[in-house]
Amino acid sequence: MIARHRTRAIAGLAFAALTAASSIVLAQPEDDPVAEYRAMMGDDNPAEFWVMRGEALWSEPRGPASVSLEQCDLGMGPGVVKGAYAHLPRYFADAGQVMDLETRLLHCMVTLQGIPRKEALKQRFGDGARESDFEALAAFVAEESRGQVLDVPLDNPAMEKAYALGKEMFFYRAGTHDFSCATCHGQTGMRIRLQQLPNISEAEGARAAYSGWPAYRVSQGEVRTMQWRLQDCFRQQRLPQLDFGSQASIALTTYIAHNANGAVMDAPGMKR
Amino acid sequence: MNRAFTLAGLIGAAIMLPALASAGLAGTNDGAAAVLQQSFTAKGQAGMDRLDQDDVQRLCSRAPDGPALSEKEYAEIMASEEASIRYPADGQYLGDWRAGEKIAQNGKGFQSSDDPTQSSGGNCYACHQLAKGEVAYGTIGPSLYLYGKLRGNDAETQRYTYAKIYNSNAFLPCSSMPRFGHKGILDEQQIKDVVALLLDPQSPVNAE
Amino acid sequence: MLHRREFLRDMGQGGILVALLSSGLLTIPKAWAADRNQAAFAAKTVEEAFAALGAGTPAASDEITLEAPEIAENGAVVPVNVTTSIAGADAIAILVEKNPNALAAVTIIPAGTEAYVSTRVKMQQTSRVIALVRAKGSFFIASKDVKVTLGGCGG
Amino acid sequence: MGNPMRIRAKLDGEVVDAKVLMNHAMETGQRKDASGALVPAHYITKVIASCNGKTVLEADWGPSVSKNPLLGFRFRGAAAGDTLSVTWTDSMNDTRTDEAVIG
Repeated sequence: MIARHRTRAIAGLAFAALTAASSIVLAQPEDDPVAEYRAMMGDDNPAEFWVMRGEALWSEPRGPASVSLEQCDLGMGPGVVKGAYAHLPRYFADAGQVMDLETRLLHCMVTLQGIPRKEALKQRFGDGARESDFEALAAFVAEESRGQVLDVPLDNPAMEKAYALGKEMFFYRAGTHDFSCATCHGQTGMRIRLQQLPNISEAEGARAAYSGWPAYRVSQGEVRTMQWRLQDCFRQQRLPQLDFGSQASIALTTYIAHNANGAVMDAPGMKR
Repeated sequence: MNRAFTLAGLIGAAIMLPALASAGLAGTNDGAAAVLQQSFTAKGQAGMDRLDQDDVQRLCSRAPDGPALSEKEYAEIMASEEASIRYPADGQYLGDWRAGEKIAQNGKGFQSSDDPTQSSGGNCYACHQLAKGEVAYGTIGPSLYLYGKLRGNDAETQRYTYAKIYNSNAFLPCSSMPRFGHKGILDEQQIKDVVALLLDPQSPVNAE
Repeated sequence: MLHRREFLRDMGQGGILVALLSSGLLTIPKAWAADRNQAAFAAKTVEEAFAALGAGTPAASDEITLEAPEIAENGAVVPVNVTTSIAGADAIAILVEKNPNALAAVTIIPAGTEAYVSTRVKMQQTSRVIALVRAKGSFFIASKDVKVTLGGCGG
Repeated sequence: MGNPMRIRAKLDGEVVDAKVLMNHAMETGQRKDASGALVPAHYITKVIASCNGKTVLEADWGPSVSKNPLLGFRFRGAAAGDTLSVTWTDSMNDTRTDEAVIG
């Protein structure tokens, strides 16, 4: 049975190679119809405004404790921001869990500045009328790792577990439409409407997808973080709302980041 | 029809090929399911029950480097999904291609942010090329441009097309395409309208 | 005086303002934002906007280069660059035919500044984008169709 | 007071290549917020750039200019080290001026 299945898969492979080759020839002129648009957008990225605000927020005494985030340990020692984002998510012994950038920022707001968790989470996403500290701080911290090589090793059991869980979630199909993350992001060279879809299950696609986040979303006029990106993906998957900083969100980010290892960080980027 | 099915099957097999260079997981989704329950909150029309998997979803959630579907599982999915298809009682498959085009363009419906009183779309253009005039089409699914012109508009093709939209997994287990009829995303009339978009000689899909 | 009235009627009297500013006769008045050509910005159609700008029926010119993408991935931000080699060009307007108000921007080009402007505009839907150039009191246009596409799996 | 702009001005031969990125919502007055309420119009109506006491560019804008607007222009008659000053005024009579040294 299994052998027969394999044979069919191999026949499928040969056929796939043929169709892929011919579809490339056909698709060439329209390979990336929006390339001209993206080229014209250039590097004038309004995310700079979030970076500036984040930098100011980082050193401003805030919260009931009236202290800044300058003693926040992003994994490279208290107060070290340079390069820190290129090594997140990681396991933090002081919290006993794997954390991504946003959950670590939240942790520092709560433990250092004494801001109640619920209070801090109120403005997890900005909406024009109300700015988000997370989005500004994440933009600033990410900017400080621009040009660095992403290195997120699975160097302890917690990271291994997070990665395995993230991977399972990536392929988890559910909801009215049977979608998983892999439905859109598990194949190479596909697009939805005109948007190229990076294949996040392998290195090249994961690097392309991950290295530019957080990003200024042109459609929203806001800088969005990976936490937002994941939440919005699940909304489009027709699933309930992914909680900010939830175990699932960190696990998925760990899966994507580890797959993207070796990426040259280029965040905050600019996306559709 | 047979040939069309084989083609779809082969493309589907190709889609599921890419492998991951990391350790495989056990084939169970129990770990993920528990974490999911703790990591999500019901919102709008998207309740927590949306996280529960049916048999097909469970079987189709394996990573590409995990165990492949066995012949038996493959056949079981096809049989159960084929049995789910409710063909129109009036025996008519062709609706209004103009309404079908609107359904093909509309990607709304069933999201936590969507108004549940509005009728939902099929969002066909997200994954397929259809009418030539719409350049913003996706490539996750095969091009359906000239679908009716190439296949003809006989009763068997109409019935197959209706069934494929109703439940893609009856023909290709673990297809990326939603099971529009089976999951209640589109109603009978909407599926007929999309069939017309694909097969009606007047439809822009069949205009060169 | 006729000259001055023409300017007032046309593109927001920038030329006069620049002349007075550079001669040191005038500092920027507090209410100068009110000097903009309100009628032109309120115009619903391209024709109405042209009329309000005193442009009448401008002639197409291949001495205007209008750079805009053929397909915009998002209508919220569409890059538009306009440059012209028409001698004496002193104002460039950008219009989006199908926006609720067609006129998006008017740029006054003082002497010493190149007849070039680069900006980003919103487009509500697929539309013709028009660059209008004023040179020595005459008006010329170039245009380009920009397709605004839908996106995503939930659109 | 508004938020600071980012101004880049670079001398290329005799021409200064200027790019100004402004931090502004550019609300059209037609957008609805999450609760369905209309967000009032709020957009930059006027931009003036000057260098060495001379206006080098003046622009009138409507709400069709994008959020966080970009304005690029080129002018002559300035040297490296001169200051380019940019002022915007918006439909709620807020105004903001920023400067950058030409590099």
